[in-house]
Amino acid sequence: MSWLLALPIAIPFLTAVATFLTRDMPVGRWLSIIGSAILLAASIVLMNTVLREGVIAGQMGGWAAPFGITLVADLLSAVMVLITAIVAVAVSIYALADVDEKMERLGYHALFNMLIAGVVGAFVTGDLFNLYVWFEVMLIASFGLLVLGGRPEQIDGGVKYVALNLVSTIMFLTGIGLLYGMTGTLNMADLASAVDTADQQLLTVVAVLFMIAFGVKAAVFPLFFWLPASYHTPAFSVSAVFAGLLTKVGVYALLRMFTLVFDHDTAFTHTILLWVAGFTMVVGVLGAAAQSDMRKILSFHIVSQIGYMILGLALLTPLAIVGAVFYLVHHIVVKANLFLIAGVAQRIAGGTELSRIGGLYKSAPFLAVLFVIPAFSLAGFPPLSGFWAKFLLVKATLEIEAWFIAFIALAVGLLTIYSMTKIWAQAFWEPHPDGVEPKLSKLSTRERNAFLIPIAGLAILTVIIGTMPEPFVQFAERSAAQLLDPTPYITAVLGEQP
Amino acid sequence: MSEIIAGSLIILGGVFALIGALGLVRMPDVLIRMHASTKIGTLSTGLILAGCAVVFGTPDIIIRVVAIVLFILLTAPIGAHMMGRSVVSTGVPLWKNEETEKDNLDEMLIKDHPATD
Amino acid sequence: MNSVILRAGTSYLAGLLLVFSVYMMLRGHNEPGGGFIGGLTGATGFVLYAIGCSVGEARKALRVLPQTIAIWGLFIALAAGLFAAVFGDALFTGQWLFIGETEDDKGLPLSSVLVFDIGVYLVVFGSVLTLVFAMEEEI
Amino acid sequence: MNTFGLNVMLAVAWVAFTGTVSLSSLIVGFVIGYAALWLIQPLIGASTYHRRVYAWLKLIVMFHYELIVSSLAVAADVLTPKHRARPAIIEMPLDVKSDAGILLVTNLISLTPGTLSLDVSEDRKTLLIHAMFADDHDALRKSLKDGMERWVIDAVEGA
Amino acid sequence: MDGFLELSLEIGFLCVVVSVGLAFIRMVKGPSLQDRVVALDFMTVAIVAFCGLAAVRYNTAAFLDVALVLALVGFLATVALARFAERNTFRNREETHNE
Amino acid sequence: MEVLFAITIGVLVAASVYLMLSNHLLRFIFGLVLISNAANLTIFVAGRLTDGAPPLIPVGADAPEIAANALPQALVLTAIVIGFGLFAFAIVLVFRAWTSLNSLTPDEMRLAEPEEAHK
Amino acid sequence: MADGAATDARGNGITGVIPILFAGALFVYFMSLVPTVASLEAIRWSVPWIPSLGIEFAFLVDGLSLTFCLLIAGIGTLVLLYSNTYLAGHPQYARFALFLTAFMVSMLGLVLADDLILLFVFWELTTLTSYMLIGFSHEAEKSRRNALQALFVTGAGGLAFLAGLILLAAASGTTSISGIIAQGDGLKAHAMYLPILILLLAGTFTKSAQVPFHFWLPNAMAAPTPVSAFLHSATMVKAGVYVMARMHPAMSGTDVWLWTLTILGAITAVFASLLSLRQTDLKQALAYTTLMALGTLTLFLGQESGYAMTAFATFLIVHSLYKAALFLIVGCIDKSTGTRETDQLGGLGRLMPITAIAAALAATSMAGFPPFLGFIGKELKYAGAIAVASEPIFVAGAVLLSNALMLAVAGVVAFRPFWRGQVGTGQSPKEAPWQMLAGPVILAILGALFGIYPDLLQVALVNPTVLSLTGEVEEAKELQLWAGVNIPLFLSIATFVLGLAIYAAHVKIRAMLDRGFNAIPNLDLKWDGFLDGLKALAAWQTRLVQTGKLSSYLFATFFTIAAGIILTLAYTGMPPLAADFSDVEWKHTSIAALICAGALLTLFTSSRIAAIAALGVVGIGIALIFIVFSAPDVAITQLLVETLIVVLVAVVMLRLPSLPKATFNLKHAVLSVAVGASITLMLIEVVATPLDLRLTEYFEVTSWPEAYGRNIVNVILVDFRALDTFGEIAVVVIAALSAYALLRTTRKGDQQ
Ligand code: NA
Ligand code: NA
Repeated sequence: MSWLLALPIAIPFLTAVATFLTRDMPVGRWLSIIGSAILLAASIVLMNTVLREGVIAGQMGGWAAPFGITLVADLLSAVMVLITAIVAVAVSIYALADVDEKMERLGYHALFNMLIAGVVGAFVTGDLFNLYVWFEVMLIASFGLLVLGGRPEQIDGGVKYVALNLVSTIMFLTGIGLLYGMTGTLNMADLASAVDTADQQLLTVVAVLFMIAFGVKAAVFPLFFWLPASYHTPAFSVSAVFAGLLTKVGVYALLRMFTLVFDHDTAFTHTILLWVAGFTMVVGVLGAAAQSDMRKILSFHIVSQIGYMILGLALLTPLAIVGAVFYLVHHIVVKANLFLIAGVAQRIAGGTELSRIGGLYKSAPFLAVLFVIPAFSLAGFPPLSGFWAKFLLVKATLEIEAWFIAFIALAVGLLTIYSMTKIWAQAFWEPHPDGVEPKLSKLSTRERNAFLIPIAGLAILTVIIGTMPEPFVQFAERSAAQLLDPTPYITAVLGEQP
Repeated sequence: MSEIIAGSLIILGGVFALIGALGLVRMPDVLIRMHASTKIGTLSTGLILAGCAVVFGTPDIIIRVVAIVLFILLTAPIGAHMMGRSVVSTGVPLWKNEETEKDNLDEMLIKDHPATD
Repeated sequence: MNSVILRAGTSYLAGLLLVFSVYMMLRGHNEPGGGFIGGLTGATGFVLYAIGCSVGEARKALRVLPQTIAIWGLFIALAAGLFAAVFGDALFTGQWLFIGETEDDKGLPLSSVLVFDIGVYLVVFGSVLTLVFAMEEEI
Repeated sequence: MNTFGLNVMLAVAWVAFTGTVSLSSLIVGFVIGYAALWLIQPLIGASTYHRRVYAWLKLIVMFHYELIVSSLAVAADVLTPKHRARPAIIEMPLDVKSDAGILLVTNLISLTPGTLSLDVSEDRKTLLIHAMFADDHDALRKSLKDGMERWVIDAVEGA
Repeated sequence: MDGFLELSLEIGFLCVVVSVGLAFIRMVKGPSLQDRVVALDFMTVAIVAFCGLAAVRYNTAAFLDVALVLALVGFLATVALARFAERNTFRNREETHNE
Repeated sequence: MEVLFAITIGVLVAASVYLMLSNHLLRFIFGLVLISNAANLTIFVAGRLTDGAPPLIPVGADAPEIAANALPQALVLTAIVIGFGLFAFAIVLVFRAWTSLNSLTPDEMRLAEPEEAHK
Repeated sequence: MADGAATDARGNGITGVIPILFAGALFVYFMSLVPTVASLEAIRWSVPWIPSLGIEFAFLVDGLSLTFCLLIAGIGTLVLLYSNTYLAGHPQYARFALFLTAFMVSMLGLVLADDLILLFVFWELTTLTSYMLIGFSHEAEKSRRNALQALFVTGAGGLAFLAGLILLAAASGTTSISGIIAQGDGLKAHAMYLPILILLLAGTFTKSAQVPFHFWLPNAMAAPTPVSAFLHSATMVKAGVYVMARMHPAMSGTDVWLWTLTILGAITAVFASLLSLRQTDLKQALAYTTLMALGTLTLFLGQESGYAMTAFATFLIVHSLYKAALFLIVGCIDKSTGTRETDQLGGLGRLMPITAIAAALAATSMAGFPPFLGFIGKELKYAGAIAVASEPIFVAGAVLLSNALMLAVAGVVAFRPFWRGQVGTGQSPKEAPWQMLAGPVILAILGALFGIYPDLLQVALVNPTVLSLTGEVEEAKELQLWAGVNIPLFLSIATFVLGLAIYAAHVKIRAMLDRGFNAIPNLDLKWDGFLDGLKALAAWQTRLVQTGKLSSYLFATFFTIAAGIILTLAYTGMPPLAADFSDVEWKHTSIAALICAGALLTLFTSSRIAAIAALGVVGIGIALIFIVFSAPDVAITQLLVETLIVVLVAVVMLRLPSLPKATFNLKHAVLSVAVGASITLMLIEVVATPLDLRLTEYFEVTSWPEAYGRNIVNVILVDFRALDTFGEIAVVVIAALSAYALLRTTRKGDQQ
């Protein structure tokens, strides 16, 4: 078990080492793809095992929980690892055409793989401090990737990104210190029961501190500023990974901690989350409406969509958690893909600023098709993945008669449509202002393949989730059941409790 | 007996530390302050560590104390030299330095290490 | 930095710090020290070298790119963890070999844990130097 | 000091660190010291190494004597309300040649309260000293040259 | 532990702590960059002494290891700052004096 | 004792927050160093303070008789090193901000989010 | 005006033919189902789709759905045939045919779906495909705008619709439509009936462009004419009507249902007829008459009587036939003359005789003259109106007025261009090719055919449809040209008189209407304002929140932290502070004071060196804490790191300018103190509780015996928690690589 859990972390690290040592050679990029593929294989095995055997845990160093560090995978963790691997494969292929040699020599592949390692680590760890460590791995790698290339706007975005994320990191660390000081343990499964004997009032306060720390990572209102300030600046491969994965780690952490550990005063904590969700959705989507750059629009939409996931957590009904889990998976696939597409648009049409480009529908119809799928999935059109995600959440809100938040969720959906059609109308339909014909044939065959294969792959995944949602819904249901009743999780980590 | 010696060494070291710090506060210019702080400070640390060695009295402690003192003796003057040099080369105003042999000073300090940009 | 004194001091101190850093690393399992402290101390030696002489000379002395050292360190640390697989243990399970073990003396211990600490040492050493050298050169 | 001597020094340092005086410890120290020297090789110029135990002992004793005596002088100046210091920056021609010698001379001068080595000229011929009690520059210069520098040259360069 | 030793340790601690406080005053007052760095340097050395005292006070040799490391690397900060002072002056003459 | 250092931590945090808010990157860095220290100290203090008993096992014993809480120490050590890594990147970023944007005032940096984007 | 269509002899090849064959095959298939349905049977087919949500992939063929299917597939075939010529050689014809076919299939799916969610899937697919079709001339700003408008309005309705469907499913416990209908009247009594109804109607009214959501429909005429013919005659706009009809058995019969549908339907019918008369563009005029038809259909769906239902079923077919025909004819006119303006058209009858005849047939059906189906439809409408139990006069009046207006419009659209005097257009119009004529002619002839042989319809479609609507086939009334002298006949005659009068005076009336309508707020004009408002709101909000200034971001973040903690403390009720200073030694206090002093010096100094030195002091102070409280390893690390920090800052500062004067900012100060205080408060509370030392005790007793290390901290680092350490060194490596990359990516001199 322990190997199954450790390999998804070890593989990207080994890949990083290999790519770094070969960074002056052209094999680095292929190593990166191979490494991601192996990671994918490992995560499929992991997923398969979790599906078959339920929650699995491995004690690192062979030290029993809660003394050593436990890696643990329930369905949520497993699917997050799997989806991370999928995105990693897609982006490392995409990088063949997107990342130039200069960036490669500066260690792009190593940073990328370490970022993936950090993300995976955060998903499979069962230890709070270890979670902090993986957050940092991820964070520092993202710092590097964000500014790689060193264009002035990258630096500007980087300053904001770094500053605000550092604040969050420190708060997280402080929170860990306080929680340890209250309970004497760091193992999350152990914490679940240890908090029961702690001072409940104080626990609520610490919970809020964690909520804020993770809230920054997840980019919720009013802590999301770093995201729209920076996500449009780095290389497209980079922003695709960021858009797909990074905020989701924050959401994952919230989901985990606020179902497993901080479930003592949900009337308070989850009500806050509900408000946060509402504001996040609205502010994000309005932010997007105010933008005129493709990547900026997409960035603000990340914020908005995070609101939906938080909404699922806030409602805390089985169906709502199902929705949140489904949303999480759907959004990673779709949002990463949209950023990848933006990269192709930039390459062939000459930019991402909507008023400066156009003609993609006429000249690059295949790209248009590939755009429509994730874009309308994001907007929640059936039968694409986003529809089911939204459907589940709206159903969950309506079931508990939370009319207002349901209205918000739906209205935000409408504004999402507005934004997606804005991109569609201005970048695809509208003729190019300079009369350029942005054809895909401008790209070399190698570039075209590297760009379009991952995009098409993710688009197909979106369609598959959308048209055959049953296994995914079932999966999300099982996953939600595990989150809402963490007994198997705790048992897997700590063994049978008296 | 050894504790009396150790105690005395420690008190002496403490007093020197205090004197060094006092010098740091009240001496008139930065170079003179350095005389007080760097060296009296070193001495005081040496005394206190000597006291320490006396208390423990075991070889490994003594060796360690000797090593510490040696390290300080090796590093502190280098630091002091660097600071002193920068005082002169950057032209920090000094107290009563009219007797300084200026003939060689400018060439030596400023010309020798021009700005490295 | 053209200080004759500093240069002269550096030639001794750098070596001293390097030896000292290995010492700090090796004793770390039983007394204060360990990979971090060792690595930081060792790096300090070369930082001094870079300041006292020049980055170029320090790089020449190091022979290997510091970032390569760091990456190898990471690999060694990971390998030390993965090594447990050979014995079917969980990742990062310490593997010990006591050379000349007797009833009351464990002899000379060789362990994957020590290898791990060496990895830590190299990472810290290499990383700090990567950073400092690059900064010195760029600024 | 030649490379071998330096290596022995490092080996001894190693023994000091480990606190276990034994042959094996010395050998380990030697090996590690060797490795370290290999790394810093470009720094170590060729120089001959002659043991001068007597000179070293003399140097150590005299240095401590100077340290204590002049520390008291500085301390007195610190503690008395009126500053008696007559500071000045003076030059001293250097006869000592080797890196080790220069380092030792300058460090010892600096460690002696009342004098502070500011810099050595690029041609290594002149030492710039800040003196606290520089009533008579030449006397001071002479005492340093005949004292500290002489002892160091005897100990290090074996002239 | 002997009463005298304990007393002398307390005195030693007091002296060291007060001297660090005095050095802090110099650090605040400056006026030159070097004054501040010298104050910091002094503190570093004082901490070595503090470690020695702590080793005796708590009967733990481990604190000497702290002193050992500090004795070796403490001056690095001083060197770096001194170099900063020099180079910075050449880069920007008017600035350093205001520091 | 813990309370005393809790207050100290509060002062550190307050100072660093003020520095971070000062709209100057160098001050932000200073604040970052302070607040990292404060966070480390928080873990240390939350693990409770014991004086004069480092968590070292004397030779010949199997366990220390009395020792300070070792776990927070290990955590703090880790956090210090991580904090150093973050700091190192941050300071380089500040340097780069100065060389490529010619400013240390983040509010003046309007390349990623230019003013005209808010028409 | 000709939709940018380029007639090209090369045609569209296989991409043109396949869709036609496909649609034709579908039509034939649905025709084959007529006998089954005519025998009043329904066909249901289903497979599980999302069993965990109870959603099925279920289809139902009954009278209602088959009627729609035949209209959709039949008109679809003709429209595709027409389009293949109309847009021959258009570079994007393949896309056009794809979208049109996709739309057709979606529409078929919509009317066949027997699952609420499945229905919604197709519902949204029609929205999406119609968006693509309306925006087909995508290089024109107007097309894009109108496509967005249609999408936005129907999309908004669609979301309400979705909410309604979810509630409906929840209320009835199933998503199966036939299942819901089988539950009978239960739904009407359900507490959620009203919200469900409102939400569903929001969806259908927007989709069917009922007043006041009608404004998008005429704009959607930006689409090529065949699209208009298809979407806005038989299909998309009728999707809303379809859903109301489908839910009729389960939801009708309540007062809300009755009055909402009746009143809004009537208003739409009259209002749209007036609007239609006002138009000078043929397509626009037709578009508004579509609205009128939709209003009328809605109005009938409000009722329950068999007459109303029969009228609904009949008029549904009538309208689809003549409206599609007329749209296609307008396309022919447009294509051959280059204009659709009534004032510029005339005398086409001789030049385009076949077109003219088809137009005449369709128009007379539209006008409701015998012996066309339109007449029967009209008669039934009056019968249905009179059968309205509560307010027959109101309903009949509305129907009369709208019918008269319709007659006038029929004249304007289909009579004047052909039969009034020649108006020079500069072109020489000629007959369209047969592919384009086939549609109008067939549809027009069908209108006449069904008028003469109404039984065909009665048995095949009307009766089954009424069965679907009411559950009882007996409710279906007879379709007959001559029903005897009755009130509907008088009303018909009144309609003719009034209609002809209006036609005669329509130019004057048009001017009057212009004045009148200008006084009414026009939502289409408001649309741009709405979008601008939305953008302004978005921009305002974004300016407020995403200021681009790090200082405000940081302020907000710290504010959230302070407010979060303090308010939560207030909410939970803070336990009394247990400040225990008894074991504090002077050393501790001194160290604390030193740290605080260092922190404050950093804060207040404007000297960089003082700040760095002060940081050093803080670092030293913290190292002292580690020393005093037994953490030598941590102390060493702290001191080493502190030293390196100073070194790095000293290196970097060589290139940085000096600090500006520290200024005092009260707001920041208050916030800082609040954050600091909240951390302190939490920590004080935490340390007041006992700490569980299980972990530490375990480490203490296992460190040496099991992990062979005497330095417990180090053993934790390299063994117990080695994974942490591994992650941590990874951080260090990455930090170094990142910083290295950052330093190297832009060289000096890249400065701006
Ligand atoms: Na719990
Ligand atoms: Na455009």
